[in-house]
Amino acid sequence: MDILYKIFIDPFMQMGGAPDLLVQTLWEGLVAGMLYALIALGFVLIFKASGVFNFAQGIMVVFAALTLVGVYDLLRGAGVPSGWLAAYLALAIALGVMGILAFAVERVVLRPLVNQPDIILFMATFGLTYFLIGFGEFVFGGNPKRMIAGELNLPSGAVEFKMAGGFVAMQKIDIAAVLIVSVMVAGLSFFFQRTRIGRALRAVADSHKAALSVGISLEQIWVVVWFAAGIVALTTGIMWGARSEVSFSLQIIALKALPVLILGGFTSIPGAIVGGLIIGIGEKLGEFYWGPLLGSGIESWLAYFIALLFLLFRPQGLFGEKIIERI
Amino acid sequence: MLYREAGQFKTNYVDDQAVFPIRQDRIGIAVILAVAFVGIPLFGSDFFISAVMVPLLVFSLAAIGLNILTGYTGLLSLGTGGFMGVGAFACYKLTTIFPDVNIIIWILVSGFFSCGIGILFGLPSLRIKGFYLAVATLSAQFFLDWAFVRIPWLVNNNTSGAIEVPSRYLFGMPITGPMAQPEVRYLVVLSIVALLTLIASNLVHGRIGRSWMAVRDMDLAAELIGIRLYRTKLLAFAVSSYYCGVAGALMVFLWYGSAEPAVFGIDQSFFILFMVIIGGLGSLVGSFFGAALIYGMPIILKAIVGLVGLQISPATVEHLTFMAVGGLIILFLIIEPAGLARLWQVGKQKLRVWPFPY
Amino acid sequence: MRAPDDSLKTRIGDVLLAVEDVSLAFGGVKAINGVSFDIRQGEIRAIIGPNGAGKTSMLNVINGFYHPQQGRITFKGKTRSRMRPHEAASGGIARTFQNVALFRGMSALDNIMAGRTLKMNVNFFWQMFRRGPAMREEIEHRRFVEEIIDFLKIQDIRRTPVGRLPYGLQKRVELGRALAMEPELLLLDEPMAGMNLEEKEDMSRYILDVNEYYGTTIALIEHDMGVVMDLSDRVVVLDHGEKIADGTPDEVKRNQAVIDAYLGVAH
Amino acid sequence: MLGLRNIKTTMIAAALVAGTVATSPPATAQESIYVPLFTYRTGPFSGSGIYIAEGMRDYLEMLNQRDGGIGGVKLALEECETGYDTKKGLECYEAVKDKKPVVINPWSTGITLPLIPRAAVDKVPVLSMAYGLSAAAIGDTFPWIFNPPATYWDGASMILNYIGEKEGGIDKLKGKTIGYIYLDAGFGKEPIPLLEQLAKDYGYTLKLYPVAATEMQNQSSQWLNVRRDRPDYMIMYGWGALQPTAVKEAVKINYPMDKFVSIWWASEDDAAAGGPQSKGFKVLNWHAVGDNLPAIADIKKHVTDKNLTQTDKSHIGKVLYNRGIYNSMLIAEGIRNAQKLSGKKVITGEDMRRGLETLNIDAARYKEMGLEGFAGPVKLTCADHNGHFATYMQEWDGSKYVKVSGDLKASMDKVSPLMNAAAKEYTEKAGSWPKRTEACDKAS
Repeated sequence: MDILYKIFIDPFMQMGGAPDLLVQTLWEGLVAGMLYALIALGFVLIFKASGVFNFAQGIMVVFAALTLVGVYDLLRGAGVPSGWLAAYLALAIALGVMGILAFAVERVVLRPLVNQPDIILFMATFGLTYFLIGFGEFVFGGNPKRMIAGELNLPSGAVEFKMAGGFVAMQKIDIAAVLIVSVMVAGLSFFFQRTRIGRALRAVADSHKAALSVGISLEQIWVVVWFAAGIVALTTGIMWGARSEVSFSLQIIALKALPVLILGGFTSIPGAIVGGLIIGIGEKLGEFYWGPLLGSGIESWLAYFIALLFLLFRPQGLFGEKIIERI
Repeated sequence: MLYREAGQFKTNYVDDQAVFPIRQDRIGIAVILAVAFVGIPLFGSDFFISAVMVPLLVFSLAAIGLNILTGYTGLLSLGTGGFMGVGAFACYKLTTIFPDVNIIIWILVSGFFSCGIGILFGLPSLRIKGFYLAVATLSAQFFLDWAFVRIPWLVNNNTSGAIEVPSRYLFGMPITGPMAQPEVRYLVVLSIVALLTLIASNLVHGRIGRSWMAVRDMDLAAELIGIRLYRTKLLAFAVSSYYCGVAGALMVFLWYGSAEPAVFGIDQSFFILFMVIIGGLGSLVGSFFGAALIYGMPIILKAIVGLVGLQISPATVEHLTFMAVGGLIILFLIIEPAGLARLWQVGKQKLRVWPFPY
Repeated sequence: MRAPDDSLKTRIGDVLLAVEDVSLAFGGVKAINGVSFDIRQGEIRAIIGPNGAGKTSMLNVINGFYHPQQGRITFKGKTRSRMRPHEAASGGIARTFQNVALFRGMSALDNIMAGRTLKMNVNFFWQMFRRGPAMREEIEHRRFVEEIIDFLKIQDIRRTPVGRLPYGLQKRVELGRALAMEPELLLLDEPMAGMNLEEKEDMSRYILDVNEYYGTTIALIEHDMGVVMDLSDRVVVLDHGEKIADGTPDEVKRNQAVIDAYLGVAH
Repeated sequence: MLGLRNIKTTMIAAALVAGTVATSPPATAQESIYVPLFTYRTGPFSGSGIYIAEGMRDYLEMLNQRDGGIGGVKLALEECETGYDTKKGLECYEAVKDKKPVVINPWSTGITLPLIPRAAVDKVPVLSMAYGLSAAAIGDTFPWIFNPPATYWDGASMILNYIGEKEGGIDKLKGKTIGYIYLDAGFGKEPIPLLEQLAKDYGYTLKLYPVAATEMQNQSSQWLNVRRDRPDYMIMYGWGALQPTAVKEAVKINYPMDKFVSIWWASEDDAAAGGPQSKGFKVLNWHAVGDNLPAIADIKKHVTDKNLTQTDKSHIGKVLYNRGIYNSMLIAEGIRNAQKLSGKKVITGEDMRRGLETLNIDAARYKEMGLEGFAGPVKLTCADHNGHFATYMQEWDGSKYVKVSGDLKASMDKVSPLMNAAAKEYTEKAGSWPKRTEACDKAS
C-alpha cells in the first residue's frame, strides 16, 4: 500500500504543495524539450529530403559549436579584439564551415552512395560521426570550451517571479532558446510550405524520380538540406553550449533526439516539436517526482521508455501516417 | 592456380551441403586453426596474445552475436554493450555464489541470462521495425547501464562498484585472475570462440539461418511461406544475446580482470556495430574481419608511428585514428556495401578463375 | 493447349476454398466489396479485372495477409472470418507475388529450401551441430528441392544470389519456392508480368504441369487475356472491388459488364 | 604452474638455435629508466586530462633537461593515450609492460582496478594518486599499490570536518541536511557508505543526487531536487563535464556557492563556468596553485620555452597542471629513493616499489627540489601507502583559487574501520589473494 501511495498519491501532493517547483519543473522540461526538438529538427530536415537517417546530427552539433568557439579563439590570437566583432566573425565562419561540410558530405558520402539501401546510408553517417570527432579534436583540441554566449549578445541572468511562497526562475538564455527555436520552426515550416525550393524539397521527399523529372537537381537539394541541418546544429550547439560547455560528451545527449523522432515521426517538423516537449517535460517530471522511488537518475533511460511504450500502441509515431504494407 | 575447385565433384548431398564445399577452403581453415591453437601460443609475445588476440576474439564473438541479429535477421540493435554486460554480471554472480563450479561452465551459462534479457527487449520487435526498433534497443542499453550502476547486489556490494574477477582454476592452472598466463587465457577464449563460431555456422547454414535471412530480406513473404515472424525474431534475439553475453563474460573474466559498469556503455555497442558493418552484414567470417580491422587498426597505426619514429603525440594519433576509422567506414560502404566479407569472396572468385578475368 | 473436356470433369473436384461476402477497406477506401466466389479442387481459376480492381487484395485476404472487415472464408471445410498467414501456409496455401518477393540476399537454392521450412522440424539442439537428424533432414529436403530445380530447369543458377538473376528467372525461382511448400492451393499473382513471349510460354507450361502432375489447385491473376483464356478452367472478374462476372472463359468473354469494364464504359 | 611458459622458452630457444628468426623484445641500448605516462588528451574527460598530462610530462622532462634525469640516468618518457577508456588503458599496459616500466600511473579508476591484482604478478608498482581503490592504502594487503596523499574517504571526512569547523563544531551538523552530487560510477559512489555512516554519527540528513555519465550536461532535474530539499551544504564528486555544468546549475538555482564544496578534481575552468556568481565555490586541494615556484620556473626555462612540449603556456600553474607536477614529483622522488636503496642507477619496478614505500619528503626536501611550500610532507610506510595527509580548502574568488583554511585532517577513527573492512572484503572475494612476501625496508 505504501508503494502505491508513493507512486499514485505522493507526487501529486508534492505538486500541489509546491506549485512553484511544479512550474519550474515544467519550464525546465519545456526548455530541454525545445532543445531536443532542435536536434530532432536537424534529423527531420535531412530525412525528409534525402531519406537519410543522419546519425551524425549529434556530432554536427558539437562540431559546429566547437568550430565557433575555436575560430573565435583563433581570431583573438590573430589580433581581432575579443568581443562581439570577433564573435560574429566567428559565427559567420562557422556557418561557412557548415556549408563546406554540407557540400563535402554530398560530394564524398552521398553522391557515391546514391541508390543504396537506407541502412547503408545510415551507416555511412556513423562513419561521418567518427570522422568529425577525430577531425574536430584534431583541429580545435579535445578540451571542453566555454561557449561565447555573452560575446554573441545572448542574454544572461534570470527572470524571477514570486509564486505561492516560492519563486520560479527562468534563465534569460533559456527564454532566448525557446524563442529562437520557435522562430526557426516557423521559418522552416514557411520555407517548406511556401517557397519554391521548399516545395522542391518536399517533392524530393515524396519521390526522387518525380523530382528529377521536373528538373530539380538532387545534388543541390542535398547540399541545401545538409546546410540547413548544419545551421540547426550550430544553433543547438550555441544554446546547449551556453547551458553547460562545448564538449564531445554533448553528443550522447543528442541521442535523446531519437525518442523525440519516434514520437513525432521522422518527417514532421511540428512532430519534432511536440515530440520534444513530451519527452522533455515527461522526463523532467518523471525524474523529479517519481525518480527518487528508484534511487534517481532514471532520466538516462526514461525518454527511451516513453518512446518505446508509445511505439507499442502507435508504431508509426504521433504524426506519421499509418503504413499500409503492400506486397 | 592453387585455388581451383576443378575436379572436385560432389557425389552426394552431404558433401554439397557442407559449410566449406571446396577442398582448399577446408585446408585453409585447418591451417588457420593450427596457427591459432599452436603457433600463436608458442611464438606470440605477451603483448600480441593479451592485447591483440584475446580482445580480437572477444570482439569477434560479440560481432557474431550482433551479426546474427542485425546481419542475418535484419534487426538493428544498439544494445550490444548492455547485453554483454548482463553476461559479465551474471557470470560474476554465479561464480561468487557457486565458486566450486568451473568458471568455463559459468561463462557458457551466463549467456543464458543475457539471452533472457535479450528476449525481453526483443518483445517489441514484432510491432516495431527498422530505426524504430533501434530506439527500443537503445532503451535496453541505457536501462541496463543504469541498472548495472544502481544495483549493488550485482557486484556483491563491492565498494569499487566494479566486478573484481576472482582467481579460478582449470586442472590446477589458473585461468582467471592475475596469475593466469596469457597463453592459457588465450587458449580458453579461443576454444570457446571456435566452438561458438562452429555452432553459429551450423545454425545459419540450416533451416534456422534460412528463416532468419528470409525475415531479413522480405518479412511478409517469409510469413506467407509459414515462417513465424515472432518466433524467428525472438530466436534471433535469444541467440544473438547469448553470444553477446558470453563475449561480455569472456571480456571481463579473461581479458579485463576487473570492470566498471561504464565498460558496457553505448560506446561499446557502437564499436561492435562498426565491426559488423565493416566486416559485412550477414557474414560470420566478416565478423572476424571487422573486429580485426576496427580493433586492430589503431594498434597498427600506433605501431607505424612508433616504427617510423614520427614525432606525433599520442593524442594526435588518437585523433587520426578516429578520422581513419570514420573515413574507412565510408570508404568501405562506397567500395563494397556488403563489407570485407564480400571483398574476400570476390577475391576468392578472382583467384578461382585466375589468370583469366572471368 | 487446354486438355479436352472429359478430363476436366474427372480432374476437378469439390470446393477447396470459398470466400463469401468479403469486404475490405483501408481507412475509408473500399478495396473489396461483398465478393463471393469459390475455388474447386484441381482447377485453374483465374481472377481478372482492370487495375485497382482488388485482385491482389483478394489474394492477400485468402492467405491471411489482409484481414477483411466482413465476410467468411471456408478453406478445406473450415469456415472462419479471416485467415492467419501462418494458418494459410500450414494449411497448404502457397503464393507468388506481383513484384517478385524473393529473399534477395539468399541463393536460389536457399530460397527454395526456405519454402520447405514448414516441413522441417528437427529441433534447435541438433541444428546447432548439423549432425544426425539435422543433417538427414537437410539432405532429405535437398533431394525434394533438387527435383523442383530440375523441373524448373534452373540447375545452373542454384548457387547464385537471386538478387542478381534476371527477372524471368526470379519469377521461376519464386514459383519453385512456392512449389517447395507442396501446396494444395497455389496463388499466382501475375506470374507472367514483364515477360517476353518465350518466357510466357515457358511459364504457362510450368503452370499446366504443376496443375497436372502435382494435382495442385491454382488461382492466378493475369493481365494477358490470351494466357488467361488458354490456361484457366473458370474465371472470376473483379472491378472496383466488386465481382462483375464469374464463369468459364467463354462465358466471361461474352459478358457485357466485363467488356464494359475493360473498355472503360462509365458506370 | 610450469607449463606453457617453460615450453615456450624452450621452443623459442630451439627456434633460435635452428637459425629461424623469432620474435624477441627490442633491446634497450641506452641506459635509461622507462616511465610510461598514461594520459588522456582526448575523449569526454580530456578537459581535465590535458592539464594533468601536461604537468606530469613537463616536470619529468624538466628533470631530464636540467639534471640529465635522476641520479644521472635519463628518464625515457612515453605517453600512452587512454582516452579514459579502460580498454585502451589495458592495451597501453600490455604495450608498456615488456619495456620494464618502473611505475604505472593509470589516471582512471576504471583502469586502476584491473591493474591492482596484476601489479604484484608483473612486479610493476601502480601509483594511483588520490584515486582508484581507497582500500589499497593498506600496504600490507596491497604492497604494489600506492595512492597518496589521501583517499576519497579521507576527502569526504575532511569536507565534513571543514563544514563542522565553519559551523562552529562538528556537533553543529546535527539536524543539518547535506546534499551529495556525484558521478554515478564507482568513483562517485565510493564515499556513500562513509557519508551514510557519518550521517548516523553526526546526526545530519544525507541527500543523494546521482548524475549518470551520459547525463553530465543535463543536470536540471538534480538541481531542481536540490531546490526542493534545500540542503545546507552541497558536496560534489565529479569529473569532466559534470563539474562546470553543476556549477552553472547551482548558480541558476541561486544556491549559496560558499556552501558548495567539491573534492579535489574541480579546476579553474569548472569554477569559472558559473560566471561571477560562482565566487565562493570551494574545492579541496593539497598543493599550491600558481607558477610562483623555482621548479616551475625551471619548467618554463628548460621545457616550455624551448618548445619541448605541446603545453599551452596559459595552463602552467593551474590546479590540475600542478596536480600533474605533484604526481611526477612523487615518481621522481620514488626513483631517487629506489636508486639510493638499491644502489643501482637503472632501477627496476621492484626497486621502485621499495622506493615508494619508503618515500619521505619533508619541507627541506621540497626546498631542495625548488618546490618550497608546494605541498605538505609525504611519508609512506609499509603499512600505509597513502598517508591520509592533510589537505586544505581553497575558494574561487572569481579569477583564481585562494586558500581559505588551515590543514584539514580526516577523522581516521571513522575512515579506518571502513577501509580495513573494504580491504578484507576485497581479498576474500578475490579467491586466493597472496600474502605479502615483500620485505619491509627502513626509511632512507
